[in-house]
Amino acid sequence: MTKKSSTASADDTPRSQAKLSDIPANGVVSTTTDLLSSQVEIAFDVPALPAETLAEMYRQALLIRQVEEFLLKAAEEGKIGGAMHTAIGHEANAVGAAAALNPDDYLTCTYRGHHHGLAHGMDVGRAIAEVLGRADGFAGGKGGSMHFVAPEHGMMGSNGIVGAQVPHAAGLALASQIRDEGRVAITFFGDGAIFQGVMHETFNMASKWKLPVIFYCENNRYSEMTPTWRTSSVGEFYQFARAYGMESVQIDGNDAEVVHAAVTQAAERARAGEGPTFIEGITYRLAGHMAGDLETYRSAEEIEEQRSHDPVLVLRNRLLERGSSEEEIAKIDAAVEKSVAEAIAFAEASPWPDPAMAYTDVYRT
Amino acid sequence: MTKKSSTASADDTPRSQAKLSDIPANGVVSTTTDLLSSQVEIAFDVPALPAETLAEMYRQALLIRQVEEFLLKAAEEGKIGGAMHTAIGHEANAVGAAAALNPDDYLTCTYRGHHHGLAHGMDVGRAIAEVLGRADGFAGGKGGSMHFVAPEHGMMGSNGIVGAQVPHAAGLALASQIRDEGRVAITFFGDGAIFQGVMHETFNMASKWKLPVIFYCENNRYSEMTPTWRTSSVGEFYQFARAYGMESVQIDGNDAEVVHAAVTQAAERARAGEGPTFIEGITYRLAGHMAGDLETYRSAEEIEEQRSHDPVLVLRNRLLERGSSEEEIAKIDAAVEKSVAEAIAFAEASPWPDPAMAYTDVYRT
Amino acid sequence: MRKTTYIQVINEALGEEMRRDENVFVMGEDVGRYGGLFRVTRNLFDEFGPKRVIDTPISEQGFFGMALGAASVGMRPILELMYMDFSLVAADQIFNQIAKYHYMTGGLVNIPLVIRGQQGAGKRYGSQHSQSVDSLYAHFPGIKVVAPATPYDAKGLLKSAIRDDNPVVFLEHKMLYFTRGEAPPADEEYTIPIGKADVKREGSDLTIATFSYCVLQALEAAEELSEKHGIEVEVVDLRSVEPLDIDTVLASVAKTGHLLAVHESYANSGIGAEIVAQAYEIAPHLLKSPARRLGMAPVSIPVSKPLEEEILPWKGQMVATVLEMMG
Amino acid sequence: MRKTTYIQVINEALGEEMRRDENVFVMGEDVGRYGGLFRVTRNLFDEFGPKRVIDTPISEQGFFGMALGAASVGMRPILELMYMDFSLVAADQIFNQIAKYHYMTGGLVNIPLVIRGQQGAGKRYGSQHSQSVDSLYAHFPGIKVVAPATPYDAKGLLKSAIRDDNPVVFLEHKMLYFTRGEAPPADEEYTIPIGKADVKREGSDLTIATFSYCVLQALEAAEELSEKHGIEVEVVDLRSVEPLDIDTVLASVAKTGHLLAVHESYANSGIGAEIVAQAYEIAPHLLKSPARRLGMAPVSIPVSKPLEEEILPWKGQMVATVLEMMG
Ligand SMILES: Cc1ncc(C[n+]2csc(CCOP(=O)(O)OP(=O)(O)O)c2C)c(N)n1
Ligand SMILES: Cc1ncc(C[n+]2csc(CCOP(=O)(O)OP(=O)(O)O)c2C)c(N)n1
Ligand SMILES: [Mg+2]
Ligand SMILES: [Mg+2]
Repeated sequence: MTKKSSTASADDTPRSQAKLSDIPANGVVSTTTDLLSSQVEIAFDVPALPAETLAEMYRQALLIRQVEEFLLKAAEEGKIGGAMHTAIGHEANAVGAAAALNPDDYLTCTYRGHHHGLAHGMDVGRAIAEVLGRADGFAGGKGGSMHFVAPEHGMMGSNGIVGAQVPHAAGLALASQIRDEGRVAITFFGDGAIFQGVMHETFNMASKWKLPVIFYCENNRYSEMTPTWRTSSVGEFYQFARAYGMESVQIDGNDAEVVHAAVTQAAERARAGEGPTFIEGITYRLAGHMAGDLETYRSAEEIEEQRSHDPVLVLRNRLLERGSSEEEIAKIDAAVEKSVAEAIAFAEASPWPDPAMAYTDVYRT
Repeated sequence: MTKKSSTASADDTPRSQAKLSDIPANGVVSTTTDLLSSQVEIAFDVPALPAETLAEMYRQALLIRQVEEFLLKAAEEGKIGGAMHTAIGHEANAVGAAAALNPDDYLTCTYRGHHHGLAHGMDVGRAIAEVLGRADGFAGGKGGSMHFVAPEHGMMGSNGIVGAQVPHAAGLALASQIRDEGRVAITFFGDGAIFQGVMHETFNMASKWKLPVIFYCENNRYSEMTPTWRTSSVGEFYQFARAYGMESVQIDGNDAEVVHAAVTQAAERARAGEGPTFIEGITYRLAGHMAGDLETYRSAEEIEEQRSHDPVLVLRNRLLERGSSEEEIAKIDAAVEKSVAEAIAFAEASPWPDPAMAYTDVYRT
Repeated sequence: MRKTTYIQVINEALGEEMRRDENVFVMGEDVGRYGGLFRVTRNLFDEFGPKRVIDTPISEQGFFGMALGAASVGMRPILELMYMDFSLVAADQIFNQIAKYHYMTGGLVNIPLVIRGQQGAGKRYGSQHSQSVDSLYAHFPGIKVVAPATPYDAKGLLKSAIRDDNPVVFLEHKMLYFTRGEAPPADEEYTIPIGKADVKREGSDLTIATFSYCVLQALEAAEELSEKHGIEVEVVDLRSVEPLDIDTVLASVAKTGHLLAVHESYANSGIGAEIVAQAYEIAPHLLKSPARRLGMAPVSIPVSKPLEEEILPWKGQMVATVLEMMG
Repeated sequence: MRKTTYIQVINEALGEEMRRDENVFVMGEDVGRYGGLFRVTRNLFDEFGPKRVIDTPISEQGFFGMALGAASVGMRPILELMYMDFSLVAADQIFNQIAKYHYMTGGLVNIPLVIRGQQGAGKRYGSQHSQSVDSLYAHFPGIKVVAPATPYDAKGLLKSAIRDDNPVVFLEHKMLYFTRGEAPPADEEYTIPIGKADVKREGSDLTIATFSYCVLQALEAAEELSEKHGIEVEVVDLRSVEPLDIDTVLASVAKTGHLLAVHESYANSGIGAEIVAQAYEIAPHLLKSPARRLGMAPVSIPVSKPLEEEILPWKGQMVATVLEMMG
């Protein structure tokens, strides 16, 4: 009997995941020659979206970017406590998905969820006020950055516990199925969440019961300060998801038009009773994991390379390619700037909550 | 957009798992034409074991059977409280694995674990005494039927929480890897355990770190009173396990010689630094889930059909085929009967523990 | 009134509430076709079908999280745990999610769901199938904790729990399932408000505040104390421990001057200590002797009969403690 | 002696113990190459390599269970949780497994491991990143609970925790990480026994029994009470709450006659209530006023600064409660 020693976490070879640069930038979805698997089938077509839709997605993406940049700065100046995670670089995943879904569809997501809340129509001023802990925050300052929520937009909550929001979405889908409402639930999670036990449990039940849910992995290749491949036995997550008998694709998550197409088709399958779809959107965070992150774990070159795939730029260029003029875009830019400035002013003018409010909302009475 | 309703757990078609009768009874390992997947490759050869090994496995299987039958009766007569799960029908999984491993290898298993404890060399009298709650029980009556343990035999514990023992085995394997000892850990769990979150977490880490661990699923097709296929999105579990990049096979778990071959090869891989193996042993419990189970959820015919694959009979017939005489076997039978009778007498003569012992063993001092 | 069992009225309450409100549905392991390990959900599958009586895999985190999601849009899931010890497997969903959701969202979302199942020792199930989790649930704000002792209370309180707009854990007890008691006929509608204690025995000398199966044990202890020692114990059945009806407890203590709180969850940092602390916070002057509490000894609950009996805070321990307090 | 930080001595203690005993190893998220979210494990990966400083995936149940397995054969894992709130994700492994293993096996197996990480509020992390879990861990028998307040105590107690043959949870506090205090030079060996309280300030009028960051708040409260009200508070730093050094607390109460127990975990069924209950069980005659406890209000901890400040059982609440008790 031979014995050979090997070492926990000694494996130093990145054995996966697709680089964004491997994904054809436009029109073609999925996927990549990676280190393990070979070329994967093209899963679906990406129809060109109407100019208004593209323009609206651009507007949202830019607005999200500017809100996040304000919040990041505010946090670094000490105006925001706790953990403040921005979605800078992740915008396309949010705006593409939001545009593809119905207003009464459901959504849950992670602590990195400002972009989803805003893309789903949350009031910008009240969102910023919440992060600042002010009385006009949507949750009166109780939830803060990690707990965005807006039931009136189907946005049922972001979450501070990795993976916890995923069964919530499956439960929203179950409610829709029991009530026969045709509503779809989408949930966003990171690549680091894949190996939380609750994901496995949820994937199984959702697939078995054909729940109308979309599992959307925003794969930015990092779990806080550790590259995910270092702790993953799986090459490509979208392939792993197929083990549950789910439909699954890998897409360019920085291209809102591609995201839109993928989510549209997943939602159609869900509404048709065909069950869940797993979407792996390859993306990148262009800022730190959270405010204060010194980013010692990745190189300046790596970040620089990814800037060429900046999802806001991708949308801007798409608009230009499709015939929008610089002036039209400048108008949008100006409008966004104005509305963000107004929202910030509203939030900063909002009073602190009355301390007595700390004791309310434990129970609904 | 179309909408079609489907229903949680309305799917009433068994979409999986291999029937024992589909598995060639002997010599050939793996696998089955099932309803979903087609014929699977034959994973390895099953060498014929020496007569003494076969005889010893038969002796152990028979002993386990007789102990379990005694305990079942005792429980049904009210002499044992709590939950008492017997392994009647599962014996080959235990004796085949135990014979294939080294004395210093590690083991963890479920509340259905008497067979593993006994196959790994636990004292029969003290095991029975423990189930009866007597002072001479290996744990002085504190653990009982669901908590078999014998560190001196590498048997590190059975467990009352579905799935909980699985990471324990991976941790034992990690200890072996860190210490570079070449010890292997095996863990047994049921088909119902597959969708506990902790399984997913453990499979990933074990595969990623190439831990010397064997994941052995005793697939008896039921999770308490519910057929597992009703709650599983996965056709064949051994195929699912491959999604983690693990080696994985499906075998006839009622044939101890086949079990022996599979575990031997898995242990060799583990010791060679090649990481975990998943083994799915198709088996059947010939008694209820636990003492008192009225078994309303399965038919008498189903049970009857399975009796022809009784693992004790399989071993007995194997001995005869390989040239043992009826007399030789009768000698074993008599010896087993005698030792079981002695063990029962020992256990029943054992006193009740001193109530003051309830307060010890909270901490090691 | 009729005599019926604890298990029977729970089954009835589930059926009646499912008929009344189509948002109510049941999830759990073996709850559907089989009707539940303890047969509490029997017949529901036949009546309501697979959409409303859902057999889950062994995936407690997952289906608890799903229940939160469904409840957040007005469904009313009822989750069965076979043994309440398994709460720990789903603890993140229970205590970090379900309990906090209303608060974290500033009241925008509420989670009307019920977690139910049996707990408790006394049947030799050992360390992982005998724990009482009332103190655990009561420690975290945001979940109501109900633990009735009689069939009458069980039915009325389960209906209130299902209709409550907040998460409620409804704690049954192994030893109670086959106990019998009076209850109105099957379809006669009644509810009992959550948060109101009930004096199950009047007495002038000492107050035992307790709940769940310990109420039955306290009543036996009270009989023995009365017969053998002439001590008249008042037994206050709390029925719920969150909210805790401390007013009824203290009203009793105003009469008796002595307080003993009893529960089967671990004594350490448990409900009993909480009741003692509240008594001294609110009405220390009422106490003629130091308030005491009895709970499970700080050991992980053994299987063997004499060992388990040794640690149960039941009649024997209650009698001994009362004699100490009054002696 | 030198002045150093809380975070620094924890890092030193880990390194020293890993050098001393090759069975000691560290597991957790980001603990390896990065050196830990709060940099507590920095440099360990470089010195001890990937076999002994293991970066795990986000799989708390799994790696906690693995630690149990490794510890059961004599390894000494040290598990980092980024935030102690995540204990709930691994609660089955912690409370049904790690805490019970020694007992369930009748003493045949012991589990020498340490769970460590930071907890507590005060930095606006909100409901899921601010809880204190000391009372939760103390409720279940089988795990020792250590929560030092100073660098000196932290180093000595962490070494004892690592050498203990039982599971120990070692609770740091967000607000303590960058506090400074005296400690012997880096390599000067010392340990502090688990289960011994330490009087951090002498006083004649009232005893505050507390631990972790609340000790620092209690010392400030004591200064204010002394200066403004002439009340001399004795601050007993429990340092561990399981085992609980009730003797030292009561020795102090014998002198002062008044007892206030303070902690940052939820007040309900918490450690404070336990201390009050034990005081009345053991030495009721010592108490000249009703013993009291302060803990986190029963709400799920809000983010907004004025809301969080409102509920913290810190200096302001301590001063007000002491004045009530003494007035
Ligand atoms: C259960 C749990 N464990 C650990 C954490 C701490 N934590 C917060 S974010 C994070 C990394 C998550 O990475 P990923 O899922 O890829 O999402 P990303 O932050 O990259 O968007 C970790 C470990 C947590 N919040 N919850
Ligand atoms: C976490 C948890 N959930 C539920 C149970 C109750 N339970 C005990 S055995 C069992 C079925 C397990 O089925 P399987 O894994 O197939 O093992 P088998 O009993 O068939 O050997 C269940 C649901 C438990 N013990 N632990
Ligand atoms: Mg990530
Ligand atoms: Mg089974």
